[in-house]
Amino acid sequence: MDEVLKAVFAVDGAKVNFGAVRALDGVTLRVMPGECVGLVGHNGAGKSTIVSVINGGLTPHEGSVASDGERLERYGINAARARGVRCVFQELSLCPNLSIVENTRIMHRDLGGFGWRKRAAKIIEKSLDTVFSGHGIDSGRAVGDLSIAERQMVEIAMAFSDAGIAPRLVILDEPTSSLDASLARQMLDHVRRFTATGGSVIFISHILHEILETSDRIVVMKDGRVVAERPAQGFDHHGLVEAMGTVARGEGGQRSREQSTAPLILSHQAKGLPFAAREGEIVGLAGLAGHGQTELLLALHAAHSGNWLPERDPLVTFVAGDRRLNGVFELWSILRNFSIASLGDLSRRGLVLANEEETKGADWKRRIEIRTPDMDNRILSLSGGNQQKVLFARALATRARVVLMDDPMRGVDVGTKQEVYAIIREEAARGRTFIWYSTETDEVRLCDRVYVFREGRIKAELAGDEVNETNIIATSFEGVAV
Amino acid sequence: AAMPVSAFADTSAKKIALSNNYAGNSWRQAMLTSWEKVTGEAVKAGVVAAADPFTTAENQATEQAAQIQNMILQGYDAIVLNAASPTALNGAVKEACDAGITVVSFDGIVTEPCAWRIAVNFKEMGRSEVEYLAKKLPQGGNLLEIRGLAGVFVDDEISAGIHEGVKQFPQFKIVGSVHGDWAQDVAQKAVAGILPSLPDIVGVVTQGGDGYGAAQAIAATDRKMPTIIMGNREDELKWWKEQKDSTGYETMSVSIAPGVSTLAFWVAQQILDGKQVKKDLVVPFLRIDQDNLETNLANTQAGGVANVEYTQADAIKVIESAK
Amino acid sequence: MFRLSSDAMRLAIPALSLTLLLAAVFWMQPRAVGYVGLNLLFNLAVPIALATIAQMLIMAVNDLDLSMGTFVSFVACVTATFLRDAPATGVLILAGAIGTYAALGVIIHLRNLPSIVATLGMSFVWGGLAVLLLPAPGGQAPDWVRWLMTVKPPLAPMAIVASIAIASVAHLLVMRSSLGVLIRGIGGNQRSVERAGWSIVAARASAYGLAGLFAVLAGISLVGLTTSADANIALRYTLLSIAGVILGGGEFIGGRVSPIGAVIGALTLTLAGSFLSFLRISPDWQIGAQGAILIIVLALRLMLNRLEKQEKRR
Amino acid sequence: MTPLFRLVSKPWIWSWLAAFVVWFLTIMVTLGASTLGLSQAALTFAAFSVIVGIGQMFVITLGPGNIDLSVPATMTLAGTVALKLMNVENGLILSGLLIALVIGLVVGLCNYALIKALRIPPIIATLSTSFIVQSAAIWTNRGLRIKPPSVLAEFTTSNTLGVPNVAIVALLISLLAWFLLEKTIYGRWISAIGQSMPAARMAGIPVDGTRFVTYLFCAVLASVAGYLLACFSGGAALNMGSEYLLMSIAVVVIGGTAVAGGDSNVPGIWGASLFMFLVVSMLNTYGVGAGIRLIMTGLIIISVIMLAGRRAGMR
Ligand SMILES: Nc1ncnc2c1ncn2[C@@H]1O[C@H](COP(=O)(O)OP(=O)(O)OP(=O)(O)O)[C@@H](O)[C@H]1O
Ligand SMILES: Nc1ncnc2c1ncn2[C@@H]1O[C@H](COP(=O)(O)OP(=O)(O)OP(=O)(O)O)[C@@H](O)[C@H]1O
Ligand SMILES: [Mg+2]
Ligand SMILES: [Mg+2]
Repeated sequence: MDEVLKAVFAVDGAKVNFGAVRALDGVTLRVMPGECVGLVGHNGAGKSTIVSVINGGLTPHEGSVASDGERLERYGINAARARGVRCVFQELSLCPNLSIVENTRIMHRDLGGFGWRKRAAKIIEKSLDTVFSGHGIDSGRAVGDLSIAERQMVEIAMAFSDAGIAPRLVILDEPTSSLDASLARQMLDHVRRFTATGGSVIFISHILHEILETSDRIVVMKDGRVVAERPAQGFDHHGLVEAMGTVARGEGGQRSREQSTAPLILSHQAKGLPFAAREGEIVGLAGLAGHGQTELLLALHAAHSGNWLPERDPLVTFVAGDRRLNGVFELWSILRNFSIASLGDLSRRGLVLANEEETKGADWKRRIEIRTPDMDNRILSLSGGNQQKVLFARALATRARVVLMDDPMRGVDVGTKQEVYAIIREEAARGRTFIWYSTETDEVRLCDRVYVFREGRIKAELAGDEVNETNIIATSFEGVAV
Repeated sequence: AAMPVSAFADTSAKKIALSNNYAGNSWRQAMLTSWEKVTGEAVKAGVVAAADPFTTAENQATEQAAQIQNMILQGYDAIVLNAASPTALNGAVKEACDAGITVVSFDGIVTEPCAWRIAVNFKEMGRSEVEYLAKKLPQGGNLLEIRGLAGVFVDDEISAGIHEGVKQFPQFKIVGSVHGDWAQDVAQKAVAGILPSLPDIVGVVTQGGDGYGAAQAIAATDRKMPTIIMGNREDELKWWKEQKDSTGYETMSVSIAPGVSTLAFWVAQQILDGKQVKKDLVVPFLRIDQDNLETNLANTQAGGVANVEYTQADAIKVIESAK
Repeated sequence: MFRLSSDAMRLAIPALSLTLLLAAVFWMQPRAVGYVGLNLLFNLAVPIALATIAQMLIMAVNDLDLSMGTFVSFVACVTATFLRDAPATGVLILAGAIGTYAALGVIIHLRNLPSIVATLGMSFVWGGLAVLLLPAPGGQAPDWVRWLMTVKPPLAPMAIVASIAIASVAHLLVMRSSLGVLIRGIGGNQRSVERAGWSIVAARASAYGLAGLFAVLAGISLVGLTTSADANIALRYTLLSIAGVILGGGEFIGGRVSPIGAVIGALTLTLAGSFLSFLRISPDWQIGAQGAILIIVLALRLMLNRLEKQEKRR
Repeated sequence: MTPLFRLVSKPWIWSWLAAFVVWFLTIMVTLGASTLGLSQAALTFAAFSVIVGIGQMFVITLGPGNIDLSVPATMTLAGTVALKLMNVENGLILSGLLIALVIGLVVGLCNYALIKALRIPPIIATLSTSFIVQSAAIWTNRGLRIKPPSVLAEFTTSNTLGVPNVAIVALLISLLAWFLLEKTIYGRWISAIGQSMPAARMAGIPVDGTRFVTYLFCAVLASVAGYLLACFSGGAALNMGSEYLLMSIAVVVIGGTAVAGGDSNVPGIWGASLFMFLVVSMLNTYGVGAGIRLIMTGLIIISVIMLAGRRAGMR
């Protein structure tokens, strides 16, 4: 009980059901002052759900919520904010049409009154300067004009900002998914500073080394329960993965097949060095986030797919990173979401063949283990990571010989990632080409050849043994070809 | 109609504009055609310098008010006006008068005192329909009323006249009333919808542009064809003629002649010429009866409306008789 | 090269189109230059501008109001009857109408109704009420309304003064105030506003209520110009107000709106009509020309947009 | 899930229910004597709303902001030009239909050209085209009403086995639309585009082609409706399409199609079209004045969508 009294925030035995889905199945979680709690778990483990409970957005069907030793009966968003609970959500949640200052106004309800603009600007600028010194973001800009990384920075700064009620517990749900290594580093440093001054943090990430480095205590969730909870020193990378219930398969080492003889399948006159891809190659696009990699992928897609006439045999297919924006079709079932790109093969004279569609769907469900009882469920009933798997299956099920991937592993758990890596290697061995933008170095190392981007240009091409973290970081910062 | 044109030096430099609020039916089209025909000759003969027609994109008082304001800017000497609303244009009309412009309204007239009005007695038109029916069917019976567009002045006037007529001839009873928006297809739809629930009807009182639609709707059922008052459209007259030839069907047809726009033109010209003209003039409506059906049908353009165009002499006669 | 914010850019384009059109009108019709001419050109734009602001408020929360025209007509009917004959009752009715708008916002939000359909339904209701109130055109503008719309201020004509006043008030309200930020925030990302602890229902109700207020002002000022009302008097304000918002740089979804742009859009639309009558097109094609001019103005907007994008890229 | 519950959760059930209630109230006035007459009239006039409504539905399915306001003008132009061309000759019926179809194609082409090339929002683009098309209709024959060929007039106004022929035509078109939506790739495409255009593009769907075809389809259906209506009502009139502007939108949304796009509903269009006709008939039958009639219509529309309830709006 002593612990409950001291805890900044405590959830006891929380149960949350979404229809038949048991998102939380009796979760108990406490956060002490000055502590960073790392929260990990496979996709759909219930991490975001527990965040919603703490944040006041969701009332658990069972269980209790307490803060500073006081059991909270009527708990909601405003009560949470009054107690200094702040949240960076998994998906970006700013208003893109408003300026940063105006977003600050929205986030802090009590900021009103004459001259609020000045005060809001001061608050957010101070916070940005503290968390990301040297950020160079003008607080008068509209959020929609910012790059995705800049938006995430603003959101993080917003959570740490102080407009009367100081933040006491900051929840970060996969905050680094769009940040490159150096920005992520800045943020993690700030988390350390924040906890050193007595603040508390709940940190959710699928990037395990971040969790291991930053957290004081790590809580592992699986299927809506807490399955392990230990001080961070008690875990290592392997142990963590094991606790999450997925076993990291061997990475299979660097690929060794000689590629340079394979026929050229795609080339593009990008800015900077020319871009080319060969059959069966896995080509990485690296560099700091937002430096032109996505633009190249979009250009490649636009150049090789028709907007006016249907193509039976498209050369390229696309796996989106921003699921909400250009990935899923929200009204549809999982099956329809999966089959939309390969309808050409599943139809005769324009008619969709329902049987073949179902068979193929079931086939892929098995192959990449989409966690759902029924492919006819709505796509939104899947967790984020499982939705991403469906998008993968959609792309791989087409006949396209080139797969463009726009940082598709955002928010995908370690086990799933390993499965997908294996599929990619297998498909590449069969002659399919992958062009893969990733913000994670581990993934870039899986590529045969890597183009490094800086300021919208291809600055370097790395191949074979040159593909390593040192080289990539060196070229993305210095912009010198190796 | 070629007219004897005596040269009026006083108006040969004057410019007249037609402000029209709607062009979407055959009546308005006939009105515009008559205008162009008559004024075209007048311009050629040098009676006036210009007689430009303008039509708004939508049938709205606001748009027409803007149109009148533009005419003020363009420096017209007179505006001939078929108004979307009798009162809502008063602001713009007043501004025109203040700018020294002669405003003559017809058909859709305006109430602003500075403007001239060439009015049709719509109330009387409605009443005369019932009167005709009373003469033809002295024993009376049930009537179906087809109204025009809700909220429009003409609709209200004619309908008031019809109800007055029913009061005058109490052997008639209006058992149903629908809005046909002065359009054959809308009338047809509305009548078809109410017809199944109506008792036997002996007559249909209308406002013009809706008689044929009513006939179509009734023909689609097995009811006996009641006496439908027609509205001078060619398809109505033709249908009437067919019925007359095959079954001896009898009715009458009444409406305002679209050529009244040309009367308004000549009145405006006379006012510009310095004539003293009373502010309120009345034109008779154009009525077609059983005996003059064939003549009128022959004079009506296929798909058009029975029409009368006016000459300068006609206008002078109308002006004189009002004094 | 300085960089314009996207808000400033959203304004620059409509302003430029208005200037071009105005230049063309002045060139064709020199009489339009000057105090009286400008007033004649623009005074009917005042109610349109107010209705456009109202529509813009609704569009700011990602909804669309198809009842704008009938509502303004209804207000005009109330103004020309009750507001003149029994001012207290008239004010009460108009307040009730604004309340209904706010309530509609609440219902749309709570029941998650498509705004297009709900307002389509309301357009029948307002139209019906207007017909009940004024079965035939009539009524008369209250004297103070008439005075307000025909007053001749020094320096600039009423139409210009009113447009500037409307634009400024709406700008302060929508772009500068906290409530405005909240309303636009709902259009941008309702979820995040909700998560910050705001009541979306209340904010939506205020957006609708404010829209109702501006629409009421539109109806009153319209009667001030026309001196009387009828049930169909402002039907085309529905499409005009939407077109005005779009011409002014607003967008259908995403809470991207600009009040100053909306007023400019309304002025542009009005001016486009005058431009056409000065062209003296054959009556058959006068209606079509209105379509053509809409296309041309929007094409101009596109062209300038493209130019601006190229600037940015450089 | 009981069958009843599944039925209630269908978005189209409410419009059918509303239509049935109104139908019942109307025939009760005559204690059922008007059943056949009213039903036939309802089917006849609903048919025109159904045909234009289906076209509008396809366009609305394309997602927020997609709407075709040129429907009334297209109907008018197709009707006037076709009747003028046929000039009461039975031999020219097919040519008349052909010219109506061509007009639909041209209007659809113009609509999409404006939307695509000039990036004009569809609501404004189609409004602009509608002005031009309306002008063209005025210019072609200045509002003269030309009679349809006798065979056509006979066909459109008579019944087969008690069912109005126009209703049969509308039913065939509905079946085609249902088939397109549910069974073909094209149906999947427009639904996908309606849910998310960027996602559709990334999934390799020919977005422009699909949207183009959809706008063509809508305009062609409008011109077919105009052709039939002109023949049915004994000649084209310049204002004959005007009431189909609000009508075409109303039947789509009352019928349960998501206004936010991506989800369409053919049966609902029928329910809504019958309802829209019957509600006017009912109020006329009860002798309600125009004002009350309009208010009731509005309240009923709102009640229907409130009952149909929690659908994603234009948010
Ligand atoms: N809207 C929904 N309706 C029904 N079930 C849902 C819904 N959203 C999520 N679920 C279920 O809840 C589980 C967890 O989903 P959630 O999005 O929380 O996963 P996650 O842990 O965030 O996974 P990921 O890392 O893949 O995003 C999934 O099994 C999913 O099926
Ligand atoms: N609104 C919702 N409706 C239905 N089910 C939901 C909803 N939100 C979450 N779920 C389900 O609850 C479960 C827990 O989801 P949660 O988002 O907490 O997972 P998570 O651990 O955050 O996953 P990820 O790592 O993918 O973010 C999932 O199965 C998810 O599908
Ligand atoms: Mg999550
Ligand atoms: Mg997730």
